[in-house]
Amino acid sequence: MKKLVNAPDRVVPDALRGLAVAHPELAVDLEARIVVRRDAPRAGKVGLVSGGGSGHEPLHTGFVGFGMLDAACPGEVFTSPVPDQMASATRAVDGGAGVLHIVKNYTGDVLNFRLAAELCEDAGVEVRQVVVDDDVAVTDSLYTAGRRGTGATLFVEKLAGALAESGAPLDQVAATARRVNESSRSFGVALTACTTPAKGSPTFDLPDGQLELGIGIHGEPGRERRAMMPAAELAEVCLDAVLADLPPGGPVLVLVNGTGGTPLQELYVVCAEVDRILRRRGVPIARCLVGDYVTSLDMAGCSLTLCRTDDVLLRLWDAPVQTPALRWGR
Amino acid sequence: MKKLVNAPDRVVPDALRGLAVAHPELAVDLEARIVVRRDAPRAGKVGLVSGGGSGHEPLHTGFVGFGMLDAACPGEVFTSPVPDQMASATRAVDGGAGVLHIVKNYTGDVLNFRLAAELCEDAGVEVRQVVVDDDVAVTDSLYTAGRRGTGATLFVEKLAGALAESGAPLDQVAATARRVNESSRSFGVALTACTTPAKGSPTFDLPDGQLELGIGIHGEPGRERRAMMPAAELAEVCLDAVLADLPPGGPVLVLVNGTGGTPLQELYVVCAEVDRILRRRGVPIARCLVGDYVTSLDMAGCSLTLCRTDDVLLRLWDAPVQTPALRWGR
Amino acid sequence: MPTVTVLDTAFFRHWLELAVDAVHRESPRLTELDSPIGDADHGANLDRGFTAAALAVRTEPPGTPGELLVTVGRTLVSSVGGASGPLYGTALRRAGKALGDAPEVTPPELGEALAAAVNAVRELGGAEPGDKTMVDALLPASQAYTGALTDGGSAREALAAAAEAALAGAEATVPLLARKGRASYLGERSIGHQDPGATSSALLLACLRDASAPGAPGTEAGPR
Amino acid sequence: MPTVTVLDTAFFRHWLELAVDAVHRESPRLTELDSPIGDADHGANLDRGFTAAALAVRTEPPGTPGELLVTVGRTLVSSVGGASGPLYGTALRRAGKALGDAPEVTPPELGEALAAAVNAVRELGGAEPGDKTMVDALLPASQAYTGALTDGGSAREALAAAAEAALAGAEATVPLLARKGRASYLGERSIGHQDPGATSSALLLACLRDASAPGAPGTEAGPR
Ligand SMILES: Nc1ncnc2c1ncn2[C@@H]1O[C@H](COP(=O)(O)OP(=O)(O)O)[C@@H](O)[C@H]1O
Ligand SMILES: Nc1ncnc2c1ncn2[C@@H]1O[C@H](COP(=O)(O)OP(=O)(O)O)[C@@H](O)[C@H]1O
Ligand SMILES: [Mg+2]
Ligand SMILES: [Mg+2]
Ligand SMILES: [Mg+2]
Ligand SMILES: [Mg+2]
Repeated sequence: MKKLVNAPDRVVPDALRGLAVAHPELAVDLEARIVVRRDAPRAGKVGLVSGGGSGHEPLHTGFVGFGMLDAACPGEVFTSPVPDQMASATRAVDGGAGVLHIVKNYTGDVLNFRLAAELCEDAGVEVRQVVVDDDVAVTDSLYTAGRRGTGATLFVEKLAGALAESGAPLDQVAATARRVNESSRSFGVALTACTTPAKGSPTFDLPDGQLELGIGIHGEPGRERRAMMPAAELAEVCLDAVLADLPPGGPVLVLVNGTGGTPLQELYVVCAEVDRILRRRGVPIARCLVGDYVTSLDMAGCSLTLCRTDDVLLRLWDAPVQTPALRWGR
Repeated sequence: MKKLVNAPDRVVPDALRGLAVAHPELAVDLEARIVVRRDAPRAGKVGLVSGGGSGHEPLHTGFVGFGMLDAACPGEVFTSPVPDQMASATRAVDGGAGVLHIVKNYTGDVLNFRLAAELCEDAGVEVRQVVVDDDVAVTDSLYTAGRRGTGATLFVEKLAGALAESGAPLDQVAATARRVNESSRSFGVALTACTTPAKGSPTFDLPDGQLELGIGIHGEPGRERRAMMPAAELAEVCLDAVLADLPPGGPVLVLVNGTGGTPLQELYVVCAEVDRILRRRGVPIARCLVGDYVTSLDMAGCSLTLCRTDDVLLRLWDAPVQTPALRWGR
Repeated sequence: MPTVTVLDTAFFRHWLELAVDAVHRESPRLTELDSPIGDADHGANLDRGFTAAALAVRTEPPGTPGELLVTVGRTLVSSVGGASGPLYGTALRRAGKALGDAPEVTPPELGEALAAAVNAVRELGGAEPGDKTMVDALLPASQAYTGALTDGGSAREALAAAAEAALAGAEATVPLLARKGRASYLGERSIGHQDPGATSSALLLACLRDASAPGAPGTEAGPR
Repeated sequence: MPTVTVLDTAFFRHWLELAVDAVHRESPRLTELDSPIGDADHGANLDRGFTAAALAVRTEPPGTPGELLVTVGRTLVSSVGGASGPLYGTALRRAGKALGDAPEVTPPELGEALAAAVNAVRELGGAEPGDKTMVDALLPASQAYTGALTDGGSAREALAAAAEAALAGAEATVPLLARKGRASYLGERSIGHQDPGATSSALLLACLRDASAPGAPGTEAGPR
């Protein structure tokens, strides 16, 4: 295994120490395993807490700061954090206006956040939870765990974060978070599998010349295997899947997301094709974000997320944000 | 070859199209192959132009914008751009106060920029050039092409860019750029070789369990091969090399740079070790940047750059910057 | 052979010791099972959790079987994460609560605790039998235990039946199509693989059986 | 065999055609040579440059040998990039300038152009003979050419001597330690590999020799 680490079971705490060095503006609590804004709790402001397995950096720790999350709870690599982390984070950011939990739809995340909510309510903190489930590669039915939460998490955190920063009440922030999730869909593709520090070898075999469509963000195998194709064709396949479930209507936010092992250059190539295809389909791109935001360790590949937007959401998007991974306006 | 591309010889123009989609605030001239600030030329402001082979994204195109570069010239993958690009860029950003070329010390870059300077001077534009050569893996002697330019380029572009933004004259901007370069040293390590689109296979063989020390940014082999080691030990090796050539004295800017195929999580692990070692050696970290900034396509690995700093340079570092890859203060 | 009629704290502590060892030993296999239809962490998750539980029980030795199970459950919840942490943790907490604060537990009471554990998993996770989850090992185990007692079997015999049913249940998940948890994303591709959670459930029940072996601590014939 | 005494634009255009083909054909090998001690692009670089040069010469046909070489040089400079673009480009521009605007070139004049090319490379790149660069092929070639003429050889004989000296020079770079360009970073590890630039120089000189083959266009005996 070739990784810049000390030992598999030290990766998460070691990385948190590094985060603290690079971002003294964040309070990194190694004991409680939470990352919190230094100015939290802010009286009267709705707190935003998210979290999930590590290995998706910058998600979520890189999105803590002004205009986005108030706290993040990183779990072990690809493993949901535990309720104690979420409860600590919630207590740390509650300014009396309640706290919104942003939960990606994985059984582990959902269950642990559910137990955390009980703990928080026992402690008298008002909590709402919004579950993000944007990945169209998974059928959303009674007979699955439902669609997975992937790239839309960034949109939910940014837009709900901006609204919370403006002083909106808990129910309104939660409603907007839900609306953003419902307006978003994603589809991902892997060129290589990823290697978790614990396992030390790729989580699945992907032969040369093949790619995996409908991939998750935890190194799970995808929906279908296909022969390698040019970026133009691949973008078409991904957008077809997304748009089948999110009929276009007005402008969109676009996230061209790298999964960790793909050069930025290639993401721009994909972005150019996405633009070409959306133009042809008459879908205007309102804003477009290209980079590694929701990663899967060292996996090569990318995912596309579209979010149908309007003036209200666009204003929230453009509002100032100051986090390690997303920053503008201040 | 597994890449999100259409064809090897279309990578650079395709990626530039994508850059234009994601960053409408930049003027991307596909014909002239240059990326220019929309507000260029600004009368009385010294223009900053850099460029080099592509495949190091976000360097340099991602550093075009307020407070940093006025234009960038991307060459083919790992191939210096041609003088025509540099001359076009220089003309496009000259606001009458002259233009500074920031050149990484590679024979190709140096020669092409030299020819470009002749063209520019023929056209009546005053040009200064600063050559960045921070990589301690290469001996700087009469008998080599000299040290290579790597991570310090970011520091030079940011600090000289901030000074130029403040209205300083050409000679002062050039002097600061030179001072930043002289105050900076880098050392890089690769866990895997990279694959250029043109070659389609890794540029060298790096067996499992081995790493390459003193690597360049173009997939060139490094100085020495060693057995894999923990991040703590690796950081020690890199910092030893850097500090041997840059005796500590006061606070430093630190860049923990990913080479493209390494997860952010691992860079934070390295960052934690760098902090530990510098603390022990009594070198205070003034600012620390962690991420993929000067990459080598999909290479897994990292490089460390230190820049000795002072109040003047720190003020320039903290000054607002608004580019695709580096942004704060606005 | 002597009949087990009451089970005390030492019995459950012994179970925990066996479980800690077994989980650690089988951790690579559990993670391996979690690779084709999951995210390759089930073994590591449980290993972390049971190691933490052993520490918790050593640090503050519980006075009753119920307290011990609650402590283990709470520790799993706060150290495992993932899907299995809340599920196993809540299951053991509920089992412990079902036992109340009695210093000793009768075989039928253990049956009620097992049933409470299964119900907790079903309630929290929403899985039906046949959904290819730990329920497919836990439910038949609980039923076999109660059935064996009803048929006049000893606690030891009932625990042996439970362990056997759990193992059969785990093995029977192979042909199933997953409907809950991470494996459900794979749809048809989940068929043909044994569920890691059902496998670890069978392992934990085998430890319960082994804890009741003749001469084991906490059983009637064992050291007090 | 007829002696070549003057070389006109058609001769140089023929050389260019041969060079375009040869560079395209040998491009993989040049890139391969550039892998262990470089960045694996020398073949692609030259291929791009000579393709562009052919187009430039077709689009605006030059009227004199000097103009042709200047056009080719300028096109290489503005299409190749890397180290070889400015070096070969400037070399050919200077060679073209040395020829002035004469419609025909004598063998000694070609010798002066070759010398001008070599000097341009040395001036711009600062490489000494033995530094493991294209200079190690170009300098002996230029010297062999002049020497052969001085010894009373024909232009064709002199070009053959030049091509041979270039090839020998390129092959002699194998044991050298690189002191200029990208290969110099490798220090001792650069030893044992043939320099890609010296190899392409030998290739371009072989094309010049082949362009002077009996009956080739632009030579005395060839079509006018
Ligand atoms: N909804 C559910 N109900 C019951 N058991 C479940 C459910 N979801 C998952 N499981 C069990 O959890 C196991 C996976 O546990 P683990 O790998 O530790 O968590 P994760 O899936 O979060 O990585 C599965 O094999 C399955 O038996
Ligand atoms: N300073 C120099 N003087 C002469 N020739 C040089 C010099 N530097 C490099 N070269 C030649 O250029 C060749 C490499 O060309 P190329 O691969 O196209 O450029 P780059 O090294 O920029 O990738 C080397 O093999 C060498 O012959
Ligand atoms: Mg997991
Ligand atoms: Mg090159
Ligand atoms: Mg798992
Ligand atoms: Mg080269």
